[in-house]
Amino acid sequence: MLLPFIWMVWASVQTPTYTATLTTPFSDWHWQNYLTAWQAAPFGRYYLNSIIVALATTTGQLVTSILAAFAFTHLRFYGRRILFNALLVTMMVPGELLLIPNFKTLSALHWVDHYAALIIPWTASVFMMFTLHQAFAAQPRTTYYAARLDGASDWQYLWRLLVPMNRTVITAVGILQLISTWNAFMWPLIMTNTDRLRTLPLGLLTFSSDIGTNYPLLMASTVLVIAPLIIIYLFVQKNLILGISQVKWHEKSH
Amino acid sequence: MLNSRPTVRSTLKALLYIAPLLVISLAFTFWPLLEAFAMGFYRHYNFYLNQIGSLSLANFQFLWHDAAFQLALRNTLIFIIGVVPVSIGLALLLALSLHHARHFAKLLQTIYFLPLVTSSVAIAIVWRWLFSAEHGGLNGWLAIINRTPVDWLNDPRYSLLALIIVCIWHSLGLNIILLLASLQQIDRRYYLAAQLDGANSWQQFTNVTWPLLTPMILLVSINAVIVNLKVFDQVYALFNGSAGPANADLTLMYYLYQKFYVEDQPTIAAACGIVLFGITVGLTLGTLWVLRRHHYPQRGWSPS
Amino acid sequence: MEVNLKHLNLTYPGQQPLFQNLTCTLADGELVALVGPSGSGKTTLLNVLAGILTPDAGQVVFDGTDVTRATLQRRNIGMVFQDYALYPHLSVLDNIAFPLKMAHVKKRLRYQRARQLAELVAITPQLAKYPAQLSGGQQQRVALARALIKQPAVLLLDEPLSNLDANLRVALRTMIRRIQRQTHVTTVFVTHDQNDALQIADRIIVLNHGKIQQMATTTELYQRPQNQFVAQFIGQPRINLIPMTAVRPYFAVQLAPTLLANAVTVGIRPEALESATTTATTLAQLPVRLVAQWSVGKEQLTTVQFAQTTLISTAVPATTQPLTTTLAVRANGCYFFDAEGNRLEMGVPHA
Amino acid sequence: MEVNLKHLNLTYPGQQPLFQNLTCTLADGELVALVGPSGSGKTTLLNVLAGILTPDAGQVVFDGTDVTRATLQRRNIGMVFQDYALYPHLSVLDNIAFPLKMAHVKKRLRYQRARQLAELVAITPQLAKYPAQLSGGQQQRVALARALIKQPAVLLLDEPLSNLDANLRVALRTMIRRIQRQTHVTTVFVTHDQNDALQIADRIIVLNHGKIQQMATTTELYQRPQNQFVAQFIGQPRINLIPMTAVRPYFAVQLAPTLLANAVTVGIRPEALESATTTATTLAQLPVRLVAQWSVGKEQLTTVQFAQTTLISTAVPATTQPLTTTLAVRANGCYFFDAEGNRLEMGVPHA
Amino acid sequence: GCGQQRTSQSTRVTVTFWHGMTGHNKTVLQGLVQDFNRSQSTYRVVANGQGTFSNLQQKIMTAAKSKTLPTIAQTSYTNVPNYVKGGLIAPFNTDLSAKELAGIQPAFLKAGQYQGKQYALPFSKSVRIMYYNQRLLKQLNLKVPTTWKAVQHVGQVAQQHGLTGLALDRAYLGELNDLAHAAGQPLVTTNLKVNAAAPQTVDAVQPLAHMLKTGTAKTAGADNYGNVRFLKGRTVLYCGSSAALGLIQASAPKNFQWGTTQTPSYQGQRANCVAGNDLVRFKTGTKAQRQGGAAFIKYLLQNRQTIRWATQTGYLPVTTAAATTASYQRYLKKHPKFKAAASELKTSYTDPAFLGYSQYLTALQTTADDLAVKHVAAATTLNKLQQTTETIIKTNQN
Ligand SMILES: Nc1ncnc2c1ncn2[C@@H]1O[C@H](COP(=O)(O)OP(=O)(O)OP(=O)(O)O)[C@@H](O)[C@H]1O
Ligand SMILES: Nc1ncnc2c1ncn2[C@@H]1O[C@H](COP(=O)(O)OP(=O)(O)OP(=O)(O)O)[C@@H](O)[C@H]1O
Ligand SMILES: [Mg+2]
Ligand SMILES: [Mg+2]
Repeated sequence: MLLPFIWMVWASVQTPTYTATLTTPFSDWHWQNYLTAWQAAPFGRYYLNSIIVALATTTGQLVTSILAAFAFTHLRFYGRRILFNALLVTMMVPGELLLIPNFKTLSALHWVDHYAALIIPWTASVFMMFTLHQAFAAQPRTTYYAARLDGASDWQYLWRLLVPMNRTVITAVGILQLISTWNAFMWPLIMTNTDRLRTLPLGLLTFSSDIGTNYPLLMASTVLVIAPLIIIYLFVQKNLILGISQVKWHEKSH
Repeated sequence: MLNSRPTVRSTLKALLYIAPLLVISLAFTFWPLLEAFAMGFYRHYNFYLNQIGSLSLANFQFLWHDAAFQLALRNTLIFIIGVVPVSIGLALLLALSLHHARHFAKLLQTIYFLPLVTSSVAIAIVWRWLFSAEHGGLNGWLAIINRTPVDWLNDPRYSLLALIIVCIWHSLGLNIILLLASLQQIDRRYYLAAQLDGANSWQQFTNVTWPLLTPMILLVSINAVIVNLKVFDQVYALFNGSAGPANADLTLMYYLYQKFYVEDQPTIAAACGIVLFGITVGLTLGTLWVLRRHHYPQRGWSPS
Repeated sequence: MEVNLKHLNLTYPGQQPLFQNLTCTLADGELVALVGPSGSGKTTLLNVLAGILTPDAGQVVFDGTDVTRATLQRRNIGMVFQDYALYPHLSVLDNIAFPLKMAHVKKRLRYQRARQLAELVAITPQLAKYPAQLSGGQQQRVALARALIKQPAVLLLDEPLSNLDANLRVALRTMIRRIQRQTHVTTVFVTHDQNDALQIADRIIVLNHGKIQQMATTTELYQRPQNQFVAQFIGQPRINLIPMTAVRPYFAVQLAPTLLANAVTVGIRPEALESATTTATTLAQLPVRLVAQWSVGKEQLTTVQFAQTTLISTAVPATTQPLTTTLAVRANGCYFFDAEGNRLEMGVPHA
Repeated sequence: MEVNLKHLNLTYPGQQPLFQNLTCTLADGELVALVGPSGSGKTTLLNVLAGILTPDAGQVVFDGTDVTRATLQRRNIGMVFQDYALYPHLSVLDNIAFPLKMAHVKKRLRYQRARQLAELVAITPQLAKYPAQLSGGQQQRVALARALIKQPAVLLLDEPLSNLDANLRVALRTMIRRIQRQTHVTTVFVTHDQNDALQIADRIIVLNHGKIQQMATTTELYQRPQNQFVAQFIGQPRINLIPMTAVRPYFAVQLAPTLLANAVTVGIRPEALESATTTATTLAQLPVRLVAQWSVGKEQLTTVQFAQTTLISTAVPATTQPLTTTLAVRANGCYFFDAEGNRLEMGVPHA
Repeated sequence: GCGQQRTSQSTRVTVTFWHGMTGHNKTVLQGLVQDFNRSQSTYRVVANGQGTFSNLQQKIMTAAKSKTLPTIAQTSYTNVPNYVKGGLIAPFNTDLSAKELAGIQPAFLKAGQYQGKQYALPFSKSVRIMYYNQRLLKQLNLKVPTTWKAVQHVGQVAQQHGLTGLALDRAYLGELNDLAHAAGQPLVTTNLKVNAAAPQTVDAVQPLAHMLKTGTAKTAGADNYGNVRFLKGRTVLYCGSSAALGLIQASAPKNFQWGTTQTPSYQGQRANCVAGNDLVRFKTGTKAQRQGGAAFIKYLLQNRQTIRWATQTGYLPVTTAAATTASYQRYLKKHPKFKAAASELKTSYTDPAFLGYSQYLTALQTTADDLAVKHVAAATTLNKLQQTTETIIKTNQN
């Protein structure tokens, strides 16, 4: 599992010769690759953009998905099934086809080259909604009724009880979507024209061209790109495990 | 509540909750989808001037006869069959062992997580190296079991397999995380009860884990089918912007991309998109059907 | 709050109808015990009252207002669920304080109230724990405290004490009764423990198969059961049932002709089957054969064989007397039921 | 199967120690009732027996074999969980048949067995339903049937009847007892209902704060409680406790000097507080003031005020007599406890 | 100071320029743009990199659809027919004098002409050259081959020593085309006649096909570029783009001795396909902007800029004048490895652009794969190519 990752880090401190041919023996740790890579493109700006876009997008996705999943699981309304299936179907659309029509829409809205274009279209994730739907559907009913009887509105129940009770799954999909937003390439490229709004993956373009790629620098910058994700992951990892408060039976030993 | 019927009021309220998702989906998926799909029926279409010659099924006829499309279709189906069951089975296995791991559980989890964050370009490069004929790690192992080395990426007989391996590896992390999160939610009491009832590990799996994990397995399977039917990035990255040796890894999505962005044939691409979409819907329904046969009344909410 | 249930119909999907035309009224500030065999529809009835289930037909009326379709929050109901429904991610303290939080009560105040209630249900040492770390009875008490904290208009308790030991149960039911009296909250209390019901309820509803068999005060229910089911359901040990034909020859008094004509079954409470001492209140003298005698706690139980029937008595003192003897049937504790099981009025017996 | 618990220690993480050096033995084929207040560690003890919890120290020995660390499957245990733990995805029939399925019993056979057991627990009409569609009591009965079906070596029942009405409870506990007798399975039966315990148990364990207070037969427990806790815990209504100092002047008999020296509290069971008729067995005559009298079912309850203490009696007949009277304390039902709460032997009282 | 500059900037006409340059080349280009902006005060060119060329292509397509194209963009002249059909681009004829145009290398210039108008002007141009491993040649006792025959020989000798003779890119379309051209039968002629199946073409492709079949020549496959194989030091020759010179120089191990030469000749004929990218000007934007675009391109065509571009990136100088300047010659002296490319200019040609060209390229790649991967007989696959290409040309004409 880890091999590619290790190789990536390893290659990031090599010379182009090494990575091009893989034959010359290991020479030295070229840590300066990181500095070179960092300076080769406005990575500071890219970082800022990536952070803004990824956080805004993921937050937006979480909010819209949580709301919708709640409605689909906890509310009764006309057209529930049809709407749900229709949304499900959108997961199956080949995204590449939508790029151009979407660009037209966004440029009509004058959103091209604004954060809005990078964020808003992605704040709806049917995959996330579907995942949360499955999780919310498994919640015991009585908790909902108890909360409603305790005076909680649907809204309060959703945010004060349902969401914390499903922390694990929400964290899991949250981080998955964060990753995919963070690594998004085509969309930010098409939707932005200048470096002002570009995100980290576009920075990686600096090291590849039509005639070849500078692998060590590419790898070094890739490490720079994904480092924040790993840090975030380590931060939320504890949320991926049910807390003692929710484990009904935890064995003492064995 | 529990048995209340939908009313206009409740519908309005629900729509309010769904509105954000719905509006964005309508604007950025449904609407462009119509536009893109409509293109599949245009003939003599000037893409830039948006002049439509006529409406016809000519694009589909073209696809029907196009050898490259047939190849792409075949490859995609083989690919799906190769990837989906294995990747989900493997993910389930690993998720289970992670779930039961007492030591290093966090570390192991992180290990499975890392491929997820590693960008697909980097992954492709690394795999290219692993697959490379001369120094490839894979061929090293083949050598150990006394097999002739294989030029994985340049031999049309193996390159699809290579792609399958990469995609399985790449999708593992996502599936593991989702399955793991779902495994956590299974009440431990059911396992205790089953153990007391004499169930061995396998019986616990088939009788408790599997049925209670079905909703998540369903989700993961559907997602896997959808994502893998649309496989493109991995091909593009692994084969450095080509569809493998002699198009051996040409997938439907790659075909679509090629027609759309490289060969200036957007109408054919759109037609291909429609076909791909149809296949996805079909396979998804199939998956649903297979996995949803056992439906039981839950303490929770009736799933749609 | 006066609560009216009017002509309720309810059928679970794919099942036989459960409630058919169910009607009853709970007076304002009344504590009603709801008893009935397992599966008789008690929880369902509470759910209808709470608004969790909407009846297929009929109305739920609170103080004259039809709330059949009102949302849950608007009904201001406190409820203890049969399975507690505690919030797993909140500590005991937060669980109890949750209703007040929803009512936007200040943190300090609501924790103070929560602590008071925790004290009342004797859960104080567990305040910092989470539901998963509690024993069954502790969870139940948390649920009780949570239901009580917000001073609801209607209190619905679904077997709130089933997992508690006798002493605690007595203490808590007394506490519930006290609070209920103080706050004058209309309360429905589902219980399987007749003592609970008999001790604290103003009135008792006996439910069977979704039908209200009788709704009456404690004493009336015990002394004047409407039908055979109620007579059999209330009272421990169970009432003895004997076919009329078997007992008829042994009657010491003359029964009303209508009674004789219609009575099919005779019910004799165990304490009404006494060692034979003919008094004015003796209805009959039954020749029986002693089968067994044993004591449970302070109770002396005796089983005797009468004709084909085994009877149980709690009024026979420990004895080493002959195995065959005669037992007297006390009028007060003897009922007659017709073929449908309805109780027949005995009228004044003639000696 | 003889079951030994040897020097068990157990502490929940972050809590006070629960079991400390807990030791006891269940004889082969014995039905032991485990009673104790809520939170006393009953469920925990069952979990240790089942292997769900591993003690921090000590051994669990089944028929001489140390199974402390044996897996759950190997112990061949039938268990009813306090919260049932039915498989939500299996129908009632499949839930009951599950243990047999695990034992690879043929489908036809296991369904046949399951149906038999369903019949026994009166759940037959619900066989096709899923747990979520059952009432609380129905779920409990399914859990019971599931525990019984596989003829385990040890049967652990955690309040298996708590959600059932009195009649069904009596029927089922009799059924359990019968099956237990037939199959000779060592059984631990947690219950809050003293009748359950008193009626069917061979012996009763009284647990409090993780400590075994007494393990004895029904009669012994009631008649010779080891300590004040047990005396207070067993018996409904509760035993009356009076400070020795208050009663001392009223003794009609001479008490042993050691008793007098050590006794701090006197316990008088409600049925031992009778309308004054001096007999040989009367220990003391207490002047009391009548407070209230009421009847619950067949029971006549009387509360009286004696000095600072309110006493309850079940042995005073309904009366309109003067409000102050004298009640006799029957020797059989009167206990003396020392400062630690241990019961003191009375010895033969001197008239 | 500051304020003044802002006013002067705001009065300037902004010319947007999308390009596909990355890394070092991008920096050089930015320098040129900056100098242009400093050199005058009417226009301000804003250059934005849009990723690699395929990314750029996609961006242009997308922007065209919503009419948000830049003023000028880097693209391949082969897109010209398509863009003209879409009404996207404006010719340069009105802005550049005939004299100015005449100064451009003829092969480059001709490429940008379509329907009699100059729609594209050359910018980043390269040709195919041959790289060789000096040490291996010496070891095998061989001379630098100048003909395909000699290359075949090198291949055979190398194979006997367990080496590879010739490395090719995965898309060695240039080599195929060159062979056909040298045989006098361009695959597609200017008047769109297809010669793929012509016997001379088949004959010309034969030696290469044979080398691929016997393994004396190997394509790069998933590595895409043969230089990866070449750099590993077990391959004698590599036919590749002159644009890769810089990269190879940077990646070559210290003790790696190598040189460049012209591509081999076939039957005494040498033809060299020009690759690379051009500049086009879109119709979008104001007239002033379009003029600014032209002005910028003119600026780039000046000797100084042309030479600076060529020497700093390794692309070819696009004007004849620049190529002959003393400073460029000096540069070649100092960097002899660049000589080969420069000398190719004489024999270079460009493929005609036509509607459906990209489809034709796909077909040609299929042929290349057929030969390299599937080892299909040259005649067979070229026949197929003939048919496909004819269909493509026909369907795109109506
Ligand atoms: N997982 C846990 N973590 C911490 N404390 C626990 C945990 N489980 C139980 N306890 C505590 O241990 C004590 C004994 O619990 P146990 O469940 O054995 O009680 P019990 O006798 O079964 O009570 P009940 O009659 O209410 O079911 C209780 O005080 C309880 O709060
Ligand atoms: N969701 C459901 N679907 C179908 N039948 C149901 C459902 N819920 C309850 N029932 C049935 O309705 C009947 C009444 O159930 P209810 O829960 O009201 O009983 P109860 O009186 O509370 O019993 P208990 O004392 O055992 O809790 C039962 O026979 C039960 O099986
Ligand atoms: Mg119930
Ligand atoms: Mg318990």
